[in-house]
Amino acid sequence: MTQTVIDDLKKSQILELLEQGKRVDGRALDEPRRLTVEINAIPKANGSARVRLGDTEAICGVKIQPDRPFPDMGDKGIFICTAELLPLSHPSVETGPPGPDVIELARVVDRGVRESHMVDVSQLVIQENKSVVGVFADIVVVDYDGNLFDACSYAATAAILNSKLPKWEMQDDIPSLVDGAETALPTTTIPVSITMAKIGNHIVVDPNSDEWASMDSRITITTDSDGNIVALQKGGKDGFTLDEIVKCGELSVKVGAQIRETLKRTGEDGQ
Amino acid sequence: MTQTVIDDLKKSQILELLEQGKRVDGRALDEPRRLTVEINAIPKANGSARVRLGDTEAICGVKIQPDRPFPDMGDKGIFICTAELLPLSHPSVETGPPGPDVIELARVVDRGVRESHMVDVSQLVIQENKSVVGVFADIVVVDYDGNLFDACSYAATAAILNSKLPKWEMQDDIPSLVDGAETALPTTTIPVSITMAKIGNHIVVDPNSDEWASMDSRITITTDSDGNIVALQKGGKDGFTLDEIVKCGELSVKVGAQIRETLKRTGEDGQ
Amino acid sequence: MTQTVIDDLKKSQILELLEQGKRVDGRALDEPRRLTVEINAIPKANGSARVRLGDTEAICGVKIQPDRPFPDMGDKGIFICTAELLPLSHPSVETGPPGPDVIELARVVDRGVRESHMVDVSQLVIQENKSVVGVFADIVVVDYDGNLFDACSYAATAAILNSKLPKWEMQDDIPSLVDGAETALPTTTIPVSITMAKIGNHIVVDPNSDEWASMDSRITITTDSDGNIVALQKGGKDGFTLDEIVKCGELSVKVGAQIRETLKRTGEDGQ
Amino acid sequence: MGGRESTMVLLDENGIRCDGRKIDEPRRILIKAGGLKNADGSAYIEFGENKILVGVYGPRDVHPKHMSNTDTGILRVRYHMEPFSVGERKNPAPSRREIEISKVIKEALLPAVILENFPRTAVDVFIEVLQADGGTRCAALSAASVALADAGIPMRDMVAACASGKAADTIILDVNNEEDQAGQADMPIGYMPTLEKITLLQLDGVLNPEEFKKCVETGIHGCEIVYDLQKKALNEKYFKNGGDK
Amino acid sequence: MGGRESTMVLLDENGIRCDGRKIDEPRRILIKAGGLKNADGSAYIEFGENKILVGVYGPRDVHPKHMSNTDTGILRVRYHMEPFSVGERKNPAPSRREIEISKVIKEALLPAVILENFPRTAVDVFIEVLQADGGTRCAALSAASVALADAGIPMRDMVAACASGKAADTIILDVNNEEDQAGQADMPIGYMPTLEKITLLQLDGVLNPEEFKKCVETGIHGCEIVYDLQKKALNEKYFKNGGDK
Amino acid sequence: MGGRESTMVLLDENGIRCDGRKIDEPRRILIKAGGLKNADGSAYIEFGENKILVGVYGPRDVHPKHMSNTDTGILRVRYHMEPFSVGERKNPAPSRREIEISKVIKEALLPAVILENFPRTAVDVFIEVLQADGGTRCAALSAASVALADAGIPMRDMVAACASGKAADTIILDVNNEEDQAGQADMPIGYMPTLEKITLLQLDGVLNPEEFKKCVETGIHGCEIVYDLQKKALNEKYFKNGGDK
Repeated sequence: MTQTVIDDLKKSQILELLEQGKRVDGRALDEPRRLTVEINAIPKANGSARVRLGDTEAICGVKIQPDRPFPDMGDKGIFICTAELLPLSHPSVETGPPGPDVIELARVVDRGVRESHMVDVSQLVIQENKSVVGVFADIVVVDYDGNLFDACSYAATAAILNSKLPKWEMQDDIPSLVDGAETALPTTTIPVSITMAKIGNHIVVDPNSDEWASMDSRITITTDSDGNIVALQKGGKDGFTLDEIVKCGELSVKVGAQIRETLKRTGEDGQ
Repeated sequence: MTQTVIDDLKKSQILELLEQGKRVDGRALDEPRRLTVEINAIPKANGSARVRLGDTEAICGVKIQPDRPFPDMGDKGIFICTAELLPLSHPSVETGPPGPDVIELARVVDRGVRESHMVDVSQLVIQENKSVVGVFADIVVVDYDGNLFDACSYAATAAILNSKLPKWEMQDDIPSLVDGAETALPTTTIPVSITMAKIGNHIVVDPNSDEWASMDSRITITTDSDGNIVALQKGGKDGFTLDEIVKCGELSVKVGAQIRETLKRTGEDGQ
Repeated sequence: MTQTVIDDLKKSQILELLEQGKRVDGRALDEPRRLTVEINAIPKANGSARVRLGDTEAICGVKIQPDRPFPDMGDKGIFICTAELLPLSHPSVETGPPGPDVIELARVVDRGVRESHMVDVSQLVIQENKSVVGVFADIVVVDYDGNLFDACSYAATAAILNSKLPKWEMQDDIPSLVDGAETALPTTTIPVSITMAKIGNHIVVDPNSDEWASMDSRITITTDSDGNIVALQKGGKDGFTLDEIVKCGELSVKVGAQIRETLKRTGEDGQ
Repeated sequence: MGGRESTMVLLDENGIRCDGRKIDEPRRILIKAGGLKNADGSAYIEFGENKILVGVYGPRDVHPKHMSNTDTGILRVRYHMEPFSVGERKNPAPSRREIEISKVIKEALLPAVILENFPRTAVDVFIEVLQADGGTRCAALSAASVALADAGIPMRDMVAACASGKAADTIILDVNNEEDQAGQADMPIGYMPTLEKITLLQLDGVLNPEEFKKCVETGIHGCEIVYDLQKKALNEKYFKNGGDK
Repeated sequence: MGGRESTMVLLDENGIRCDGRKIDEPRRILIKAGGLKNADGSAYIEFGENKILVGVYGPRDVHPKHMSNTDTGILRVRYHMEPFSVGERKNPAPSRREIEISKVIKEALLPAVILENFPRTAVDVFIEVLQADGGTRCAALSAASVALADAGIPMRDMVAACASGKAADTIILDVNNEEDQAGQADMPIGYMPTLEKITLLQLDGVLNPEEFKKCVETGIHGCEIVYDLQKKALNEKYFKNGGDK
Repeated sequence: MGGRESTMVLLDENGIRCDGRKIDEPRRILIKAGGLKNADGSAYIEFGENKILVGVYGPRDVHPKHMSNTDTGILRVRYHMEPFSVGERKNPAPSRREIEISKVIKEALLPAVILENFPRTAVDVFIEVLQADGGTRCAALSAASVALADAGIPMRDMVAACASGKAADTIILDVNNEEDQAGQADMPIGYMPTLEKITLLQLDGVLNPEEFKKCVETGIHGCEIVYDLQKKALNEKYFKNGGDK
């Protein structure tokens, strides 16, 4: 989108406030917006969560079903995470095949969860080389107020934490559902992505839509429960210094730990 | 398409005539146009018909070939009906993937035949759960003068009534054609769709293209040989009263019976 | 592309020269441009060649891998040749699905190689009806100066001549690679395509981009090592007389023999 | 009708259906006007286990321009199912079924919305099926009407929708998923109760003429129940809570 | 050439082909000018078991405009096969083969049609293969010429088309489906008999230079037979029947 | 990280990697400015077994016009892999991975190119991966910078790129394909050495905070090595050879 006069004015105002250490909505620079998580919003799915991060809202539904393994990956189940920006989420969203922004969103969210090894795919084998369990975490954005990376990531993580894994056994070479043998989906860690925007020389955590439109560059860093950094994506039209990157890494660990507590609590409530 | 000045004038004229109980082409309100059916127009297909309803013309070719059954439907063959508006049929038709109008057309024609259970899919099993017979009735429209729903439906019905079913037997796990063992495709009933347009407060049967462009709403009702209503689709930018719907139901049974006689005769001639 | 004023001027100049028996770049009418062939340009492919015909440049990479045979073709391997015009090859090339020109290019190049029976697909069977070897010769054009037909054809032929065929054996119903058992890909002949343009009443061999833009019609004729004509494609907005066609046939045999020597040498160097 | 035989008892000897309802009783219905921040109007409906979200934008400019109409505003409707909304994960590409339902719902809303005063503009209705359980098109249409009203689009009436059908040789109201799969007929109806006009009507199944009439009447009865809940939802948003959006 | 070995006798000791024809005899050909009501021009051809319908629209405005040419009219051709036209049901999506044939037929017609007087417009030729039996592109091209004439498009000549080929080491006229599958060469030719110009020429197969020349000559002979039938078809419509369309 | 277990020794007791390199040693790098005749600028890079060709066109008019910006030129990047560039033949359709990498490389180049003086125009960067061997995005970005300079596009600095990563619990420079598949982390970095700005940064894998910092520093070191080779390539074309293109 072309920068409009209004956007330019807004950016000046945001920058001016940042010079004084303030943000448009009163948050501290390292303060994410309020996160609310409603689990099991889609009861017919195997797991689901409806997440509101400020005024950005995303829903993730997890479907678990038998699938063929990928070639050379016969000893592992499948985990795939997708993301879609629904046209009701913002007036500028168009229907049709996803553009590069949405493809990047989906892939970054997917990598964050995947690289953390959250879902233990080695436990998702029905019969080696023949039939495995596929876990599909599909996320849709229903309201947009910036920072989709984190809202979608939290929706996926919360939905996975609360997913039930059905049991299948091979019968006549076909996976057959074993009734009443559901368990929790095996997970190993809780990945948390923290997105930071650079506006001028300031780094802010969890940018809202006005900050998103004003930023020079952004970085999304995902950490796991052990405080390791497991995935990262830089974006935007400017760069970062080495010091800024290191600082963002530290912020992602610190703020990530707070968010992780919130997500962990939904898992405990849910199970 | 935007309503043009000409269209508006035409509509006024059509309405004026209807107030006097008359139609532009002299037909009674409940009178369909002349229906002519040429069977076996495509001799290499397993069945075919070329149908002219007034100046609307459609060709249906039926291809019958072994196929895999749908999951959980291993004891039934497959019946699929498609419809396509060829670009030579009218100057406004564009090439490319079908738009919503054509998708609706194809689905309504398909449902009319399918819901009547005309094709007895339970007799189309080669080996249960493994191999079944697929019946594909593909319809193309070659000349347009309104009411494609009925022209396409009659083309499909006539082609199916005159289709020969080859015989396959499993050999080495592969369906193998048995020469000279053709029978008639098993059918149970003759569905007939009747499309009615509401123009002002008048209901007319089988609208031609001028009436089609002038209508406020339309309804397509399919009946079977027993006089049951088996499928229905309302369309257009206005609604119907309950009384109008009931009247349309009655018209569909009455006019449908006339059309059924014509279609039945092609079946007897053909076999 | 619309003929521009510049194109019209260029065409006049080209025609004027041709009346004197000359071409814009000084070549004789039956003289192709300089052909240089770099083999094994893509070492990780099973075979490859980078070909420069004047300033037109194309790269062909051959990938060889197990595949399922086509139905009713269980005793033959698969040979498929594709061609793509990369957007860096010319300012007018657009990204996106290939248009009719590129589809024709790919199909003509494919047919030239296929109809010559160059690749001996009968030797590419791993287990009859079950598993065969697929040979994919994918060509990309990286610089455009007219006559893609021949540049792509030579790239494919040179790459195939220099391809190594891995060996597979069935193991547990799956084709399994046999290490260190590579042989030359079996070939039977060397097809050579010669493209000629008709400009006014003159026939020129291997038209460059200016000649291409000025031609009235064109013909591509492929001959094999025995001097037979094995494939032909006429194109362009004008026609040919019978005499012209016969003359083009003769030219394709004569000039083709020269090109074949160049291509053959790469094969000998390579193996 | 899927045509699958079933051993399920769709209607027991006491006239009670497989989910405990009486023959003329709709499933549990919850309608909420508003809810989305960015959309000009929105609504959420739970209709049995169906969960559907609708957002409306407009009247707004049309891109590309040649799709606009210089005489009137146009209505555009997209009915879309989430991958997780159905039993087996749905492929994200729009299906032919979704395209047809989008068109049918659009033509069910057209008699209600008044777009003549907004030439060259479009009103966009985006329907998102979060969870499907039989009867999504009726639930979607009912929610879309509320979302259009919430967006302040002028309307002649609201369209309420409910399916009727036939199972165990009985005409029933509000066909659920099991009854749709194993039953004999499913007839979704959209109705403007004040104007007494049927704006959506489809039928799959087999009905004799008397059953046909009864089925339409039964569906209209259901629409009237839904209509009251639609008005209640708007009331709650605009009057009970003081009219803030 | 499909390259399938075959035990079929393509040519017997008396020089009779598998379908009973002599080596220089075309299949049964029926051409009809007109037939469609909406199209500006149309034609129908039966060529052996091929059945092809062609409709022409234009000259008419081009959408999108940037595809038009300010100096001349343009010709657009679509060759399309019905799903039921071939042995195994054809997938409805346009194949690469259909796109190539569309282009080849367009370039075969371009030398004949005179579009210079219709700048910014397009003439659209829609070819529908209802039943295919080998040689569709020639039959289609012949019918397209008649449909263009029927539409009143000015033409320098008509393009007549017929294939020649080689089977059982013999050059034959009008290759049928079996001969195309099991034979040695197939050469479709399009020809303007009055102007003596070849406008379509393709070859798949193996021919030595003498055979090549003979094959082209044989094909031209076939085109001349077709040309007479094209003229007869137009004659029948415009003169025998009093010129009504 | 593919997550495939491997019995390969990624780092031996002498600190030597599976391909014979030391931990801070990049693979063999060859950069050539120019090479294509039609492109306004071009470059070719070999980075280990990666072989990548880049062509640049522009600044030039944008079609369709509504995609242009009246205030500034725009940058468009397409990263594309040839079907034969990878182990198993790649499907020619653009993958989601290619679309993402195109975007990431574009945003890595944006801080470097100065497009403000070319409103309404576009600079197009076409990246063609002829052979891939791990680290294509870094090699592509490095080559794209050289091609942009070769096209005469004004730039604040050149972007050099190299990956660092972790294998056998050690931070290493320039992860190769085996190390990417079997290793613990891969971190592609794009860097403007003169402006000291990181313009591309991604990470897949697991690093603790100290490793993270060391990994970024290692990558920057690699970028500086590449930067010298980029300047050398331009030097060779424009000065050593007398400046002819």
